Amino acid sequence: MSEAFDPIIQHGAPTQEYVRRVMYAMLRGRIMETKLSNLYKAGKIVGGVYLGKGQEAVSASLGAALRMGHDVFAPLIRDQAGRMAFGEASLDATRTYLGSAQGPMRGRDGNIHRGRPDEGLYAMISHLGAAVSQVGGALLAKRIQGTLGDSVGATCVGDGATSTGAFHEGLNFVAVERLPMVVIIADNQYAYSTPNERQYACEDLVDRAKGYGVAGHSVDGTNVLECARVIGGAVAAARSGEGPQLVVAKLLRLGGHGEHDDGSYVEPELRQGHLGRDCIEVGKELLIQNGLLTAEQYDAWVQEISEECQEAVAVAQREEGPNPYSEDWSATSSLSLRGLK
Amino acid sequence: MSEAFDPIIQHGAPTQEYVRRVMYAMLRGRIMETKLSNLYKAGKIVGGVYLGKGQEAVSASLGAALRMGHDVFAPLIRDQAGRMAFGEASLDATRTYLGSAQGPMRGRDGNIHRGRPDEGLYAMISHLGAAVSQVGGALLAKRIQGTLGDSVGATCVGDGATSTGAFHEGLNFVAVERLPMVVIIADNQYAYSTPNERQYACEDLVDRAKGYGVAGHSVDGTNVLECARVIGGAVAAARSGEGPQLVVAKLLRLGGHGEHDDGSYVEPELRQGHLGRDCIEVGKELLIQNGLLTAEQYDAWVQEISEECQEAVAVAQREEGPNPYSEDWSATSSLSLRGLK
Amino acid sequence: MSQSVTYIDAIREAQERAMEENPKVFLYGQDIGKFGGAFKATKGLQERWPERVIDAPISEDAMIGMAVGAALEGMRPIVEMQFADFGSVAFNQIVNQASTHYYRTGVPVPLVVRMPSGGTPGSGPFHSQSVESIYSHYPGSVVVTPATVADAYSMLLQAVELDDPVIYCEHKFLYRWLKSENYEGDDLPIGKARITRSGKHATVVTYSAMVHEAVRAADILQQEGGWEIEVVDLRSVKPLDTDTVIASVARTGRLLALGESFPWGGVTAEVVSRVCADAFHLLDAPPMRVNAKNTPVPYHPKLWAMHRPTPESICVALRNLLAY
Amino acid sequence: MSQSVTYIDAIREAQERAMEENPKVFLYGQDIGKFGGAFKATKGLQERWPERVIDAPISEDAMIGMAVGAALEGMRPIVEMQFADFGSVAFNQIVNQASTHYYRTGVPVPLVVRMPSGGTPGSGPFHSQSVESIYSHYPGSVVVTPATVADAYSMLLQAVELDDPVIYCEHKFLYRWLKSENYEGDDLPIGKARITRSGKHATVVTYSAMVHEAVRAADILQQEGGWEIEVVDLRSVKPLDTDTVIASVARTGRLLALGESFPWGGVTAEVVSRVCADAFHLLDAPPMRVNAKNTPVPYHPKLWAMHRPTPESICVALRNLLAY
Ligand SMILES: Cc1ncc(C[n+]2csc(CCOP(=O)(O)OP(=O)(O)O)c2C)c(N)n1
Ligand SMILES: Cc1ncc(C[n+]2csc(CCOP(=O)(O)OP(=O)(O)O)c2C)c(N)n1
Ligand SMILES: [Mg+2]
Ligand SMILES: [Mg+2]
Repeated sequence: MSEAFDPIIQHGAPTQEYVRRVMYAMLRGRIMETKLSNLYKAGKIVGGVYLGKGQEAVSASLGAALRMGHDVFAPLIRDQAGRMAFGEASLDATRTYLGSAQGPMRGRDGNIHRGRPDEGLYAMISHLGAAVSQVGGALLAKRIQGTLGDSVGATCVGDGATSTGAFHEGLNFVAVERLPMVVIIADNQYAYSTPNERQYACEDLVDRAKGYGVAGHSVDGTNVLECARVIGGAVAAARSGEGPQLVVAKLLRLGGHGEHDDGSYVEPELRQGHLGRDCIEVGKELLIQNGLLTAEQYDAWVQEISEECQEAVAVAQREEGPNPYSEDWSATSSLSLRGLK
Repeated sequence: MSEAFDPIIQHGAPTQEYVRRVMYAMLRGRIMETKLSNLYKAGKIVGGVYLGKGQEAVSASLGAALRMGHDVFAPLIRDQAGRMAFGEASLDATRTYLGSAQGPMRGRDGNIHRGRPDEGLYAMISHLGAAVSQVGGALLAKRIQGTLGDSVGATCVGDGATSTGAFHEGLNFVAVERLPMVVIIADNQYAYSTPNERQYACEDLVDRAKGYGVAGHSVDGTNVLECARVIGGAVAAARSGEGPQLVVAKLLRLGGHGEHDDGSYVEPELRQGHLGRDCIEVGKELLIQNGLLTAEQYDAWVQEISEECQEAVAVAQREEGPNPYSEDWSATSSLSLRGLK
Repeated sequence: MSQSVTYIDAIREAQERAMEENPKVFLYGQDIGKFGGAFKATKGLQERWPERVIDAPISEDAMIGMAVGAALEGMRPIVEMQFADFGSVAFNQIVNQASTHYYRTGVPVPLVVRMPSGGTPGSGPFHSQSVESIYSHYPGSVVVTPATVADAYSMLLQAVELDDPVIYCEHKFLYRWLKSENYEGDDLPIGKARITRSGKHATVVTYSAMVHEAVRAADILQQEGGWEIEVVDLRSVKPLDTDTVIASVARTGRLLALGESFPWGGVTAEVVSRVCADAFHLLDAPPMRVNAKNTPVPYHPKLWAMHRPTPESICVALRNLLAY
Repeated sequence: MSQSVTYIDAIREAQERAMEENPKVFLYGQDIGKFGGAFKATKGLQERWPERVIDAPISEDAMIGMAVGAALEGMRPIVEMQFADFGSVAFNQIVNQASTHYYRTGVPVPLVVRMPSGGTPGSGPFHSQSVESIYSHYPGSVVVTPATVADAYSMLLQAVELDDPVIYCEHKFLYRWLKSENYEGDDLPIGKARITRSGKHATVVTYSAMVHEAVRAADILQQEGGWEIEVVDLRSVKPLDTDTVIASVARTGRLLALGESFPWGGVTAEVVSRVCADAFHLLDAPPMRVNAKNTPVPYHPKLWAMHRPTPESICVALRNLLAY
């Protein structure tokens, strides 16, 4: 590991500092998404809103184990928390959702389809699974250039995305090249409305790891300490040269597929069971119990983050959308070709 | 099993009759392909020639366990023996290779890209892995129609084809639907020139079975008795309702990728080792040893099959190619649309 | 009578009727079962036919491969892509497996792929695409693009009856916006275009949602200067009813080909080329095209509205055409 | 001097030179390493640069995804599809991932996809396709189609320098058949068409292998009746050099757009439509198109020769055009 990194795992356990960063990012993700949901309900957002509610522990454990500008991260649908942990500005979210011309996507793409690719935060396309090979390619490029060092690549997918050919081809490629990549499967029991038994037939998706020749890990996605240990551990393992890591987190999406969907198809037993626990509540309790956080600190965090998110919404709301008349309608960057069609 | 089927496996062992059929089909495949190779070398075949030399035990064990018109079989590149065992006429091969207008493809497609789809012998497209879902769809259709009975679907792929998204999506779909399908991976150590270590990173492709939730079997592809036991057993298992079966056969392609290729990149140790054994020679010996065949019978088979293949070549060579002037250049069958473009 | 049924209702009802009338029809797609599909095009159908309305894994390639095999076994699958854009993952199975099958083997594969197509505000680059041109380019499929409630209904029923793969491009913008009294129409067969609005000064040849934008543009020009613009709805872009198009151009002498897809190639280029090849002498002015811009479909409603053709941009083109 | 280098040599040499001159260039594809590629376009290159010539699994989708990521990290990948036809598996990554990236994010992804394209006798439906039109339809990529040894060389070098995805369609029929003294040419930039043969009676606009068939047809008509046929080689079909095409039509008054791909849409329709839109008044006869037939490319050499345009079928079209 390069000097600049404080270790996130020591003696097999996540460091206090890392766990606190994870918890803080979880809260940031949740509070930001609650605001986005409210904006959606108030009719202020055009298009879909897709939340990571219930998946923050997984997402933030990954994001907080990575560093923007050094690692490569391709978030997917439910990674608001992970994005923030990685280093994405809150304004990137609000500007993209609200269609501000100042945002990284300048109104050209919206909601979760955003990124800062030149800082290692890749902009997702909708097609599930497509980012696995892309992150792998970034790592291969770094290796060829001799700049790989201890950089890591990472992406998250859902249970449903594992059925795509792109996921398979990507993971196999990463395995063949033994790249330092972490692939998280957030197995939230449903793909949109489709339950796992219609999506895959193995007992546990972690059973796929062996077939790709990559390390496999399972984790309870509702328990932040476990997420930090296992996901942080997987990142540390990839960083220290142990090759690709597949982590399967079990959890539940605590809402609909998007804010247009009430998720009424989710089995009540699942909602009420272990996987239906809210990782933020569980996390707060665990951190307080373990002396990593006090109730006062937590409240202060909530306060501080609420203000941050409020401000990010307010700024984006004041900004103009793109001006179609001055828009540069160029799909290619090659200057000499711009005049040509 | 329906009445019409003689069992091919009894008390866990392949029946004598089945093994003899397998061996006979292996010989038919080899002798036919030797003729095709000679025709190629004599410049009588336009386009590529792709042989299954060394893979006959695997291919024929599958084909002989299936029945044309009842089961669905999608052969791939190296399945001349399996095709013949399944029931494809020798003339279909020679006519397609030689471009006869009488062949099932009428000169529109060539070499291994042939089939009798309405009799359950699917015509391969080149794109590897594409047939897995297709055979699955046939079985699903039979199930919906209530005509599935004890029909089985099967296809073969190579080690290389396992890297395709199509293979993954297809096998996962078949697993989710728990269809009676057998997928054989003929792991011949190379995909064209690419050795396995550049193709996949798991120890053994059979490790993938668990990740799909299907039964997995391994077999020595050079040993016909083992192939008949394991592959015949997998077909019998699928037939009797045990769901999808993945069989990984280890072997070597005893030639180039096609007849244009000398395969000089194949490691000499592999050629000289166990996998380099010729399954036909091994099979002959094993069958004689086990009292399933006499040397005289074998010679008689060779004689009989040589005549059959010779005749199939002769017939096809006498036939005309397609007449481009009377060709029906219609890509759609809907009569009412034919006049329209 | 009230405008009580919508375009998406028509798609749902057509599927229900096809399933009632033909036991070979079954539906396959992501979330189409109990959930009734992302757009509710299959709502309630699994309840009626639990075995014939099947939820698929997120495997577009396998979904089409499945349909090819099922078609070979005598079934008539209707596959729903959740969005037409995700058909790109099934591209190989569609153009190389399904579309080549009849020519190669003589055995047709009757299957229908429902493609929720076209732009809506805020949908962005990956939920807005018009895919008719790429599938039309390859031989072997029929590509239909219904613009009305009645066509959405009757053409889906006809598509199921055709022995060839049919790419059924349904426009998402029309789903709930387009209403009608019922599903009845003129029952034109696939392959026949329709004169949606007759006129004598210029012909707009278009399809799908753009038919309605063309009619709006025609209304504007009518009011503006008494121009009578004829609007031809292609209905199917492959086959493409050149005869009806040329008959219209014979009346008007002026052609504007209009489409919502990207500007390079595609339906509008095919229309212009066919008219020029066969009816050059009928043209009193250069045939024109209006397409979307040559960028991905943007997310922001303001950009989106500028990216696609609108009544205003169609009017600009028509005024130029009329002034020639 | 002897005709000592071929079109495939040019592709190999251009890759070698690109790698020599730019350490960011690397090659990725199936069997391209020690084996040197199915067509030997990368022969010996892995020996020189073991780390920069990498064998890929049979995963076309991942191959392009890989290239996008590598390009984002500053590299200039050249991906070899074993055959252009297998690019269909990578369709999504090409049109949705690579081609949209610059517009969406402002960050370009410089990558080159080498597509061994076009028909050869006996290759059949899955090893013969011409794919330029489907990639041109989508915004965001540059699509080039070199027809000469010198262009194969210089355009591959230029493609590597471009900041956008380039679909480099190399014609398999030309690989060993087309020879030259060396790789030197006029170094026209991508986006500029070339007058391959000048004439005054009619213009044939074409690209790739069909340039040579057009020249043959022109020779025949020259001998037959002293006709002087101008042949324009587009070189890149996106962007497409409308100016040069129109300048030629201005000289000849007659246009035949010629392509080897399927007849619906595509390059020929785009050419005709552009000329009609911008230079209608220059046309003395209806602009015509000659394409392949609307079926998959057949295997049998006799069918194949009838499926694609030939000097004979081009002459038939030209005679009609000249007689108009
Ligand atoms: C290739 C592809 N097909 C279909 C879709 C439409 N789609 C978007 S999200 C989604 C469900 C994803 O489920 P999962 O991967 O489990 O992630 P989750 O939403 O549960 O987090 C689907 C089907 C898509 N984005 N990409
Ligand atoms: C999707 C796709 N990509 C590339 C090819 C070109 N190709 C044909 S055979 C082959 C090698 C196949 O290897 P494997 O699957 O191991 O089968 P084997 O030839 O060893 O029997 C390749 C790369 C193809 N047919 N399909
Ligand atoms: Mg899920
Ligand atoms: Mg192999």
